[in-house]
Amino acid sequence: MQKLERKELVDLLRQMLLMRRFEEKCAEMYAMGKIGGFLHLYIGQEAVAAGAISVLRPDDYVIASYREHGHALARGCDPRKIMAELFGRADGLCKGKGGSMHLFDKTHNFLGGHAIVAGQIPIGTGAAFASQYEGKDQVTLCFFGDAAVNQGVFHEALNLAALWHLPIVYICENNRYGMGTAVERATPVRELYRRAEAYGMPGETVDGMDVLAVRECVGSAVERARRERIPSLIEAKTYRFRGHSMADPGTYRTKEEIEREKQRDPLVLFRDYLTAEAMIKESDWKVLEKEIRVTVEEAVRYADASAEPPVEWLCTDVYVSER
Amino acid sequence: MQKLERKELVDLLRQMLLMRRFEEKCAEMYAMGKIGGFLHLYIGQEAVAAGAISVLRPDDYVIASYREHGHALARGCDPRKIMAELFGRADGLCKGKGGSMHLFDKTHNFLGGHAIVAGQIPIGTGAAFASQYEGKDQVTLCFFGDAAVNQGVFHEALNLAALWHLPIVYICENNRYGMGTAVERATPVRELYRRAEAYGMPGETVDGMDVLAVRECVGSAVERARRERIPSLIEAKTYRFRGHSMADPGTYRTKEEIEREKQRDPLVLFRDYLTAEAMIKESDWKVLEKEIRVTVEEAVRYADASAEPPVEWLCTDVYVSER
Amino acid sequence: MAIITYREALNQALREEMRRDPRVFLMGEEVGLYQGAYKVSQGLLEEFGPKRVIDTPISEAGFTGVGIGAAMVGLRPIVEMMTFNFALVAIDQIVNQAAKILYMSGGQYNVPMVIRGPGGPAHQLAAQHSQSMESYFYHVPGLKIVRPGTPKDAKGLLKSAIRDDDPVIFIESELLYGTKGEVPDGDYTIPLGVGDIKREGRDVTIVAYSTMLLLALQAAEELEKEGISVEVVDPRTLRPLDTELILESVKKTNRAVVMESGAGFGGIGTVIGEIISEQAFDYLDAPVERVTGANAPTPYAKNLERAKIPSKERLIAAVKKVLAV
Amino acid sequence: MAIITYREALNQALREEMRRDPRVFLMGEEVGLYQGAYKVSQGLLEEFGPKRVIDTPISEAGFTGVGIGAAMVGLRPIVEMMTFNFALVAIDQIVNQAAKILYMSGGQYNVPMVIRGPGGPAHQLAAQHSQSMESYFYHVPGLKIVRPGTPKDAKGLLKSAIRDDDPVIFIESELLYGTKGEVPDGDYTIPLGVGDIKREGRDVTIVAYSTMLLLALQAAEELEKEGISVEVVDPRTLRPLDTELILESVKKTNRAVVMESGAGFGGIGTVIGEIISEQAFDYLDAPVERVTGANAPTPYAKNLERAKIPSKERLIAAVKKVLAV
Ligand SMILES: Cc1ncc(C[n+]2csc(CCOP(=O)(O)OP(=O)(O)O)c2C)c(N)n1
Ligand SMILES: Cc1ncc(C[n+]2csc(CCOP(=O)(O)OP(=O)(O)O)c2C)c(N)n1
Ligand SMILES: [Mg+2]
Ligand SMILES: [Mg+2]
Repeated sequence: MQKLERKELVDLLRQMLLMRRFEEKCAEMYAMGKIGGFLHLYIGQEAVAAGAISVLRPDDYVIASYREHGHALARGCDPRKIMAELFGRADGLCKGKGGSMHLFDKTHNFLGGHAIVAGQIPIGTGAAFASQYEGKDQVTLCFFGDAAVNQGVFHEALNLAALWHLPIVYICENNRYGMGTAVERATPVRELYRRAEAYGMPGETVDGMDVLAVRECVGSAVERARRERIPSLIEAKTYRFRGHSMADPGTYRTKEEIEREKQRDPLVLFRDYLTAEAMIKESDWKVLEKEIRVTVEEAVRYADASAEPPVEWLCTDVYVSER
Repeated sequence: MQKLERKELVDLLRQMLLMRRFEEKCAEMYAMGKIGGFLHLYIGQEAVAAGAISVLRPDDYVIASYREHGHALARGCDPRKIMAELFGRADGLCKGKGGSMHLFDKTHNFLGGHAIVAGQIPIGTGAAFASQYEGKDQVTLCFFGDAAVNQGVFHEALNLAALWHLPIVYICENNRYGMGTAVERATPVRELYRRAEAYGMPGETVDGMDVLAVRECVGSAVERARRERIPSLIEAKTYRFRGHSMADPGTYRTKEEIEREKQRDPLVLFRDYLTAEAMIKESDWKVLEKEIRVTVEEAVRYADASAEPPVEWLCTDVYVSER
Repeated sequence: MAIITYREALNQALREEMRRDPRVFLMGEEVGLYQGAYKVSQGLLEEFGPKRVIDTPISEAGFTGVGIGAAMVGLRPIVEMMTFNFALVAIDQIVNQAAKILYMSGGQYNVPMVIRGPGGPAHQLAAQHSQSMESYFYHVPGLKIVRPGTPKDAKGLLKSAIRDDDPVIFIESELLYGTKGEVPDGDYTIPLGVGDIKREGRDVTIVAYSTMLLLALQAAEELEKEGISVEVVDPRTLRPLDTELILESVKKTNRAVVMESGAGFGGIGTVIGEIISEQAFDYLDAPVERVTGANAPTPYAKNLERAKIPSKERLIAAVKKVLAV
Repeated sequence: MAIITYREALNQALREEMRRDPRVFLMGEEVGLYQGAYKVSQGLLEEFGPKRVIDTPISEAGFTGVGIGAAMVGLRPIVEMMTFNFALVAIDQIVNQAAKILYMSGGQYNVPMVIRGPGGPAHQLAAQHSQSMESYFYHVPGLKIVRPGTPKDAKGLLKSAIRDDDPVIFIESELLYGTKGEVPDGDYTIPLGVGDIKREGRDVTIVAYSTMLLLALQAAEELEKEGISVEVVDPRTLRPLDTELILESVKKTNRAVVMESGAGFGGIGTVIGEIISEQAFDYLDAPVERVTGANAPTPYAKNLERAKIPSKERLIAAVKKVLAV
């Protein structure tokens, strides 16, 4: 891959910072009762979405699970509309009908957050199928967690993608837990990327805390998919710093483990790297922080100002004819 | 494994011959309209069920797909009751309610024929789970076709068996086609036993036309399962000489291919082997043929003599309390 | 008007729609090289090639999901279930994804997709292969459900389903594939949600679809001879259901018998019966009668299977009961 | 009599049955180490160990099948669905295998198994997590369906379900786990298939279960003040359904309102409504009214969700409508 310019590097950092601060605000808003339902934060995993999605073209597709705020932001979805969606408001990305687990944005080819574990995997595969069908050179990135690989549709979809040579990159974000279940309690083969062998597909693992490593690894896979129609499975090793959702008591892992993992905070690592490489200065960071704070506050203001969806919307969007 | 005595070898031959002649008779009975529904013959694959099931103890479990006449016979189910079931009669194994695709026999720990492709795989896994739960050293043999490995439950079940160290041997009978779809048109990795790697499970392939090879291979896997609780996936390479079911026009493979495969008829191979080894003589074979003919005719007579199930049985066996 | 089979009618619909719109493709087990397990897709691989007539491995959930994703980004997939019984392994994709994506996305992504194949009992296929699969779908907001009973309806409704912008569950029948009937020449469609009076009558309304429609028409013929005039209403689509047509007929005849081939408890007959009972309450001269399959899985034995499925005799008895004759 | 939560009642039932019968075990996602996603299995891992309280990977179809196989050979599995929405990925195992094996085997193999977990809408969980899952099951011969509404019923019915020799679908509710009620001391069971009059009345019958039962009782209280005497019938199990109890009540009050939280078309309310309309035809002074969820997937936004689910206000209006007041 080409070496990145300073601007691009700072953009990546900005994106990761946006994800972080945006979700810290989400947690606050949840505590205040402005956000309801399940809220799954991506904090700790930002390097994966940021690095991976940074290699895409606007016409490529992205699909993810219920833990998808980061992916939506990385894809360029409007933070204000995301926050409004989380608030359940009319100006939300999905008119308030989807909520945290179901962000969709057609203007950014963002095929949604999906809340049935692994349910999005065949659907992403279908988007890649369509690109191939239409002779286009688009690529689909399909994100899911470590626990999703034990679902039947993971297996079926990867077999189809490999059989039909579909332009898709599967990204398994191995944050070491599916809810309270550690990977090693869910499958005997802990190197999840090795599942690719069963389908004769390239499988790779990458440090999911290193945004440039992710970018590099996913970048090659995307090129392979785009030019040669070779699908890949990439396991990004990462960690979530928060609970599974806001309701998680977190008794299944130790404070020490969490603290140890936080030593490798992807945001801090990348900031320090850019500082060491003299790409940014302390003052740049401050400016960035301020810029992001404004963005996040603006998102909250927008969401707050947005009206509740009118009750007549309850039964629209059930069928296209009644849309 | 121990070397077999003559009697045991002849028993194996008898069993394979019984399967063959029994099913040739089934085809006849189907043509006469005495058997209805779908009828999937096992002809050509006899060495797999005969060899595999011959290593079991009576308290072990067997489960299979809709192509299960051979497995039921190898397990010792009464040919008369099987035929009566195929005729849809009251004295059938399942009172005429199951038919060809659903033979069950509790007296022989035969957990049934199942007609949703791969549906029996987690169920067989559950039988093995129960053996482990109860601290018994039983083993389960779970049979399925080459196309079943592309279903999600195959994946889920094998992962569970490997994770929990269940005493089960999965036997994939690769007859090269799932209905009209050749293996290579259904999955990019044609060595189906290699799917085992994804679960860290031993995977092996064996010549499914060689009853002694099957016996040897499955025998080791059964011992591994019984003594060490290591599950295995065995791919038995075989071929079906008839259509997928009686309705199959068979246009997806050539006559030449079928004729070539028939050169390795497992029954003929084994008979010739035993003859060459001087274990049987031409006259022994004739006696066997005659004995089997009597058995099969007796089965047809029994089935013919059996009454239709009384109409009151329609709504019994829906719930235990109404059994 | 040509007289063709239900199978040919479906085949024509597929062929014509694939010619009309390059975004339409057919995907499923044995739809290509094998020409379809029930030959509905006969000849399509030859005409449209393997890009548009796609044989799949046995992975119903997987390829249904592929259809959904392809539909979201602009294609118009037709996914064949070899038989609809197998849709149960894919039902999460159908119910939790296909039916809800338009709604969850606030109207952004629709899923223009047809899932089709035969359903209901056939000949001695036993419990796992003889289910009235509409029961799993008609109560799901976001899905449309079609159950055509004649070649004409099969063709016209399949074309509408393919052109529809929502996910459509289209259930055919093994027992109907070989039946014949008149089919209009040229391109025509039949709108989803519009029922059809298959026979006019005065004394009693029978509501029946798919294979049960045939029984109803036979029974009507016989009853005619006894001087009983039967109106046969075929809803054709179960969601949207043409409630108006059913009610209109019942308001005219004042008596109704509802048929369904599946087990009786909680089936579609209940739904239709309840709509009549509640919305035509003041018009009914007798409680609605229902003729349903027995409350048991489908048995293999021929005689039991016969007893399991509604018969003409039971239907005639029900008609006489509501008429108190 | 102790006053405990619905959650504790379920926990007690599990604990007592696991003590009573070593063949009983609990299997599902997060049931052990995590103590249950909704804490229903709190403390069970400690008491019974990992052999009998088994955490699974996310493989609902797989471990449901494991439960079926284990049940066939003599164990008595309790399979937890973290929420019942996820049962859709396992429904083939439930419907095509668990429900039919007794029948297909001609009575040889039964499947004594409970599949349990919360279902129905909760708080803003949106379309994929807020479904009235009983709709997929109550029409299936071979399954029994339980939907308890109070701690007492939850405990007594779960114990019966565990001791039952057939597969039982046992659907709890996130919204009920924290509700409290009196529960008898010691070992007791409540038979499957027997409904319960939760409040006696003269003027109108409301049929409601699970969370809707609570609304019905509140509405009854309010209507009492206006001089309207409401009888509230809780079927508790949907299959077998205590038709007799429902009809008896309606024959007394001559008016009925049926509630359900799911979308209205083809839901259980239809089934109950139809049974009343047909079998109490001559006793009804007004058509049966139904109060159901709106015909849409469940939205996320709080106000839309509120509008989606039946409310006390709508229930009261329906009661007044059948009473023509
Ligand atoms: C089919 C299904 N089963 C269970 C759940 C409940 N659930 C939601 S997320 C989750 C854990 C998923 O873990 P993983 O795939 O590792 O993703 P992560 O949450 O770590 O991002 C579970 C069990 C669900 N949503 N869908
Ligand atoms: C879930 C499901 N999908 C499709 C079918 C229809 N079907 C029955 S057998 C079969 C082919 C299975 O092939 P394989 O697993 O190789 O077994 P074989 O018939 O060769 O023994 C198909 C597609 C089915 N019964 N179940
Ligand atoms: Mg995880
Ligand atoms: Mg095969």
